[in-house]
Amino acid sequence: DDKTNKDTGSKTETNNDDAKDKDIVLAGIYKDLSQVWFQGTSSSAKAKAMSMGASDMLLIDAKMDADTYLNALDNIIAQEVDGLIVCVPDQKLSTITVEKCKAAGIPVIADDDGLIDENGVHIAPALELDAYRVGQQQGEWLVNHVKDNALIKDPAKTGYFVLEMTTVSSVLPRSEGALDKWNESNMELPEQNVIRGDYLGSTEEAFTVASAIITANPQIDTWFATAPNDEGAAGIVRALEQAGLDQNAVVAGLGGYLAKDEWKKDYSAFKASGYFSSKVDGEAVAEAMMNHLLHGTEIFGEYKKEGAEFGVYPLGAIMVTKDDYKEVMGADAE
Amino acid sequence: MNNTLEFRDICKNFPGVKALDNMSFKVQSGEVVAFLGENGAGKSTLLKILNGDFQQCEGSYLIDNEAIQFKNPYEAIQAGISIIYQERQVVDYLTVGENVFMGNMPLKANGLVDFKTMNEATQKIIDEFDLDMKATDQVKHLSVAYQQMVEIMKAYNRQLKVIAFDEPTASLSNAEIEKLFLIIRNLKKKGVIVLYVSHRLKEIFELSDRVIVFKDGRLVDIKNTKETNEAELVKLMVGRDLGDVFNELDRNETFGDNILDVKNLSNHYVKDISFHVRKGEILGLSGLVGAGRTETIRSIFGADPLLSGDIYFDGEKVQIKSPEDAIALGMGLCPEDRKGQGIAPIRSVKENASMAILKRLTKFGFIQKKAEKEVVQKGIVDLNIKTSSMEKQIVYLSGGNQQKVILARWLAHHPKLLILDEPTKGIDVGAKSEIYRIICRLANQGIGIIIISSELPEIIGISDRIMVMANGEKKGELNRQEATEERILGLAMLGTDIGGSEK
Amino acid sequence: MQTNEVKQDKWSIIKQYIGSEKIGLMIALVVMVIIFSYLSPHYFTAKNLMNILVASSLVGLAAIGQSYLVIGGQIDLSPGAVAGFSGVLAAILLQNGFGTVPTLLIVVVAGILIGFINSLIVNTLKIAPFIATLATMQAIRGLAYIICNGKPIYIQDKTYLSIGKDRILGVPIPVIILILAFIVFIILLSKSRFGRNLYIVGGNPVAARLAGINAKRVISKAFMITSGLSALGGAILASRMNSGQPSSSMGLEMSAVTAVVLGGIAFTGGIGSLGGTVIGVLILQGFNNGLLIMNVPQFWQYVASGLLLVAALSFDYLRSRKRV
Amino acid sequence: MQTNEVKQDKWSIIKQYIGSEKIGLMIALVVMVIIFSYLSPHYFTAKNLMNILVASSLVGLAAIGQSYLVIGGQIDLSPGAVAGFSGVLAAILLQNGFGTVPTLLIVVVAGILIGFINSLIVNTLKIAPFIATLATMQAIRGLAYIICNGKPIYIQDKTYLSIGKDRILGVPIPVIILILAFIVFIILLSKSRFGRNLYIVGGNPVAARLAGINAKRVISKAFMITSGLSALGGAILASRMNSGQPSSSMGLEMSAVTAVVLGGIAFTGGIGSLGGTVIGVLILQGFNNGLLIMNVPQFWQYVASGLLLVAALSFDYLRSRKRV
Ligand SMILES: Nc1ncnc2c1ncn2[C@@H]1O[C@H](COP(=O)(O)OP(=O)(O)OP(=O)(O)O)[C@@H](O)[C@H]1O
Ligand SMILES: Nc1ncnc2c1ncn2[C@@H]1O[C@H](COP(=O)(O)OP(=O)(O)OP(=O)(O)O)[C@@H](O)[C@H]1O
Ligand SMILES: [Mg+2]
Ligand SMILES: [Mg+2]
Repeated sequence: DDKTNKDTGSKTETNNDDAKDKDIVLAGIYKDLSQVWFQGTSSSAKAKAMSMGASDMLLIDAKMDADTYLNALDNIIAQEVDGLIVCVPDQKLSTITVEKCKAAGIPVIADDDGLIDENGVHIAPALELDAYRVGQQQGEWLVNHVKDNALIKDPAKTGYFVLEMTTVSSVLPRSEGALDKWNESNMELPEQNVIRGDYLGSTEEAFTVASAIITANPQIDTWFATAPNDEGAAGIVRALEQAGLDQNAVVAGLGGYLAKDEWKKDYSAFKASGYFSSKVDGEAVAEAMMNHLLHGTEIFGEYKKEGAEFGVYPLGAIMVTKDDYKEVMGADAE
Repeated sequence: MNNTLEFRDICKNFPGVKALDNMSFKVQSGEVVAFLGENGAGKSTLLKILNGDFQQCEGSYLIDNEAIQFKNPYEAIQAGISIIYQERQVVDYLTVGENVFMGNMPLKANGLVDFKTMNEATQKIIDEFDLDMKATDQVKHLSVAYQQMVEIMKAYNRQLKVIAFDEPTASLSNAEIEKLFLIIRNLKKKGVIVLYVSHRLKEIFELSDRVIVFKDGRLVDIKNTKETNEAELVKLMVGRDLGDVFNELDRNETFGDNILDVKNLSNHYVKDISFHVRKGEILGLSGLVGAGRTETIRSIFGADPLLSGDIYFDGEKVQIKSPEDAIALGMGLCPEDRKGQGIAPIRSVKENASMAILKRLTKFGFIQKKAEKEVVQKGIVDLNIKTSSMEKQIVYLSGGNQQKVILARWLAHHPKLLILDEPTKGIDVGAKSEIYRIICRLANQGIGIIIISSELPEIIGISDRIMVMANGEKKGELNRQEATEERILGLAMLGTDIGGSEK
Repeated sequence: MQTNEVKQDKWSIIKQYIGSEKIGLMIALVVMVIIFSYLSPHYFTAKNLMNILVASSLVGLAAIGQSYLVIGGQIDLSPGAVAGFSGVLAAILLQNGFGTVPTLLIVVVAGILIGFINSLIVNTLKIAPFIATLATMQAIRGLAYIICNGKPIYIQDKTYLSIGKDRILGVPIPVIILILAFIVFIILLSKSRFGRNLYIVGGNPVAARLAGINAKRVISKAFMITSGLSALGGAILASRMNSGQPSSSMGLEMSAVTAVVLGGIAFTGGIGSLGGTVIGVLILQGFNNGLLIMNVPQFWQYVASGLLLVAALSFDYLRSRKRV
Repeated sequence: MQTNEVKQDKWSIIKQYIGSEKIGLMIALVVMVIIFSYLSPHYFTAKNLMNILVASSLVGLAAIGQSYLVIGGQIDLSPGAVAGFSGVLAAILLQNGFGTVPTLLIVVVAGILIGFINSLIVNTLKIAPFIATLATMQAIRGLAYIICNGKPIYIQDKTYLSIGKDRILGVPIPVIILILAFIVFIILLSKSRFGRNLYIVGGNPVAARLAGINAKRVISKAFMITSGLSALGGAILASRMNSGQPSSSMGLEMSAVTAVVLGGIAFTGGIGSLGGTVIGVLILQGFNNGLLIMNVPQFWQYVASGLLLVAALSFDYLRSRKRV
């Protein structure tokens, strides 16, 4: 599609008619650029955009802070960029984002977390990671794995540990999805053997929480666990190892970036992880934006649901294990 | 006005110390009553009880024959009782006016401070005191002496029935002292009761009507000033005759080579100072407050940077970059600001006494505790330091005893040159004469001594030779036989030697 | 250490409000602006300057209070938590039908109450303010999560939202509030008895006690001002973000302390002026904004912020040392 | 304020090492253990006590250094960043084929170097340690992200991993290291000249200098000890977690300061003992662990932690006040 870049005679409803003379500059505001994931999406988006003819893409970190985010937004609007890709630190910032972009005539795409109004209706095109769905995928994998391998020998001595991040509202649905799938599966575990634990996202915190939970439940010798990120899963695995319970355990994470290294070892209780391709994510968004700026193509129009004003590109996870991660993750497995 | 102040059987205990024991006396308005007593005798403690800073364990005090109990200093101020503490209590960042009106700044109708009224009123007091400062000057820019005067003005500015001065002249020069005495006499005329604590007998005779002598927390005697003399008072307070302090000293008569030779020393405060000290010699540095004496010796000791000049120590040219260097060479410095520069208040007597010689007490990096205790114990005995234990925090010792601990620190160091900056500031006559004896003993051992003192009789009495400074410059030198108060003051104030034999 | 007394009079007024000692920092500010303007044409524009001011609105309010506290020899680590809590509280109140004015009132009063509790812990339990407010910081942050169950709360009240959105004569309301607050609190500090007493309490607590100044009450007021202003800031931020978020404003206290120290107020207490804090806030926010404008990668921004702090303070130190 | 001198001898040894003044805190610790033991049968078990000790290993090391600093009148806000940086550095070194011992050496030396830089800023540029180390904290955290490009780095070296995993006589190696460190540094503080000098410098830096103590050098050593121990702690954490993570150990400095203050070391400097810090660390970690064992929801954990801090310190204050 690089060829079509050059003859941009057919601009339709685009708002900056002089775009073809001027360099196209995109901006991306991400809620936390210190996370591997956003580094991945932002850099692949930038690479894709530049390969499609953009002269630059500014990448800005909102540092998980609404105030910083709003300042960044004002900033890039002041710089008159041509298109904006955002991942808001909180979805309550949606309206203000869309209003400001509209006023400045800058098209915006939501990346990962949709821009939604108070009723949850999308007010801008989005690529969305469906957190609850991803959690379900994770839970589903766990349930199937446990059933297929008949891992529950004695329900009284078996436990399921759900690690949650209750202080980050966008991550919470992942744990809920996993827990719901588990509960639907009728595993016949005693109610008190399904245990929730809370952490702030780091391995050491997950370790501390998991150690305490393991200690508080000495009757359980077979642990299954899910965590909303790989750091959490790694922490649980370390705690299980310390307690000498890792041989029977099954732990699933999300992200795959730590799991891939665990799988280079002979054995690890870290059995699976939901892999999101940051490359797929970033490229999809950048491509949609560039196509819109260059050709006036409607952003994610093909994913528009009935009655919806904007299209939402659904991004899911792919559950990977030691056996298949290399094929699925490609370069990310290195 | 006709007020009275009466103490009845006041007792005060601190852990391990009976600071006051059945203290009773009565004072009339229009009287200046001096408190005299050794360090730690309980003078300051009694004043702090009077203004509600401390609460007595037993006994009571009456004002105008009415028993009163202040819960805090503020209540005392409200009742007309003001005390000027031994330690200055000014706020550097604020102006003179704000300090003088501390606690009762006047307000305008809109609720904000009425700076105009406040500064005018302050200026009036400044003029009354005849001082060269403005109400709007920031206190941090004033000399130490003037800061002390601000402290006094603060108390003076209040409604007064009783005013107490706790060693107010320690950091004043003669000019300010005279102004202060004038003020005190005026207060007396107005019928204010004045309590005056000092270790300087001369001041007590000049100012007071009666003298109350304290010893170990008890009242020894009350004397009408006119009916007593120095010898009697000293005997009452020390418990024995001190005799003629300076004449009875065992002086060293034979001086060795130069231990210190300073050539053309200049720093930010002083310029082109040259002098020498011989082994076994006591060199006095005299001058008015702010003459630059402290700044001179600080540069020699490596505490402040040197801009130019050469220093020869024990015959060799030396580069002293820090006190550490100076101490390693064999110097010791007893600084003038005891609280700020001399002691680590919350640490023990032992730690304060041994801190300059820790290197010597260390083996493989660890302190030899037994050796340390022995050294400190020797110091406590030698200097007769009053403390219940060497583990006691030094801040709980009386000022004079704190000073002795610092002296003990340097004696333990066995210095070749000992610099003493106002070593007897706030020290009682008994302890003073002990310190003089110690200084002479050291001189006899061949140690060179530099002593800075603002008390002329002291500097004349102790020194073998006196160097006079003014405005950061050396104005002259007088030897023991030449030195008189007049000649020193002539050099210090006019820069000329009225005795006619200036070197 | 003595400065030249001759120019005293000419300077005394400026000195009182801005602190002539802070010329070094003003130079640092100007140098910084020149450098960024040279590096990016977007930096020194009216629009961007307004951005900087808007971005300063929360930190600025917290820094006013922090200035009072540090002058009084105290410190407060809870402003971030208070701001977060206040935003959530405001959102909940609005959700429950409270009007804009009652909401703001309740939020600020709640903030003042928190400040009072802080001061109670410091004054009566004699716990060092650093630790006391570290404790309340945690407790208040926890409460912020608890009252909204960890979920951000949306704000729909149009009047309330206009606080964060509207402008008066082209100036955003948060900026106007900030400027007004600075004016009021500069006057309070330099002209009121409470303000002067704060210097006494911070500069020489013994003198304060002897002069009958109720140090506890003075300190209490300073804590209440800090928390009240932080609460106001949090409420404004919630309006700007259209929602109350329990995790917002983390680290606000450190930014506030940084601005205060940049502005020349010393931890020893009793020294400095609010004028210095204005410069401190501008340097801090101007620098952050510059890094954003220059699109400096995040990781390097951390490094740069650290270096700026050291550079600005050493510049000031070296300059003032030369003067002596 | 003065203690009874009669029992001096009997108590003197305990006093020296643990600080008899800290009996109040010991009681608080015991009360806390009793309450948690009553609430959960799993709390007071050998296994869980070991959990607590393992969880203390990083905070404990940082708290030793912080104790030295606070006694010397300083503070360090960078330990968390140093630990994070060290973990990443260790992982990178291992990845590049360095052995366990060289890796540990390099990491600790790097930590000591950071401490030296901290002390340089404090000593020569005269920037308050709070702000100086806030600045280096940011810079070092930034570096941690930069050297690994923000990505956690996995550790595969078996020997290195055994540090975090193996036990000697049933005691995990991190716990052994912690205990050894405490013993060494308690002796250093109470018996060495450096330790004594630290107390004097904290008590009055000016007097210390005039008595020939090189206050700058003393402070410099304390900073180097803190950063060195934090780096060691970070390296151990990386081993325990099998990876170096740039964002790890955030807030470590605050936990360390909290433990130090709980242990009775005052911010005014010159006072306190490392024995108190041991108790402080145990209270802090014992409490956190108790909340986890009880599975208290996260939000309430914040509140509880805040309340604990205030409660423990007021308990100690009220107790000691009664005694005087
Ligand atoms: N806060 C305190 N705690 C314990 N002991 C104290 C305290 N204040 C004073 N003392 C003790 O009380 C005694 C009396 O002290 P005070 O300060 O009244 O002496 P003073 O007569 O003023 O001596 P100086 O002439 O040295 O000022 C001394 O032994 C001193 O150590
Ligand atoms: N800490 C300070 N702040 C401001 N000025 C000072 C300070 N210390 C000294 N000075 C000034 O430096 C000059 C010399 O002071 P210095 O202390 O050397 O005098 P001195 O002869 O030792 O007097 P003193 O009798 O007070 O010891 C004076 O003008 C004094 O006001
Ligand atoms: Mg006294
Ligand atoms: Mg002097």
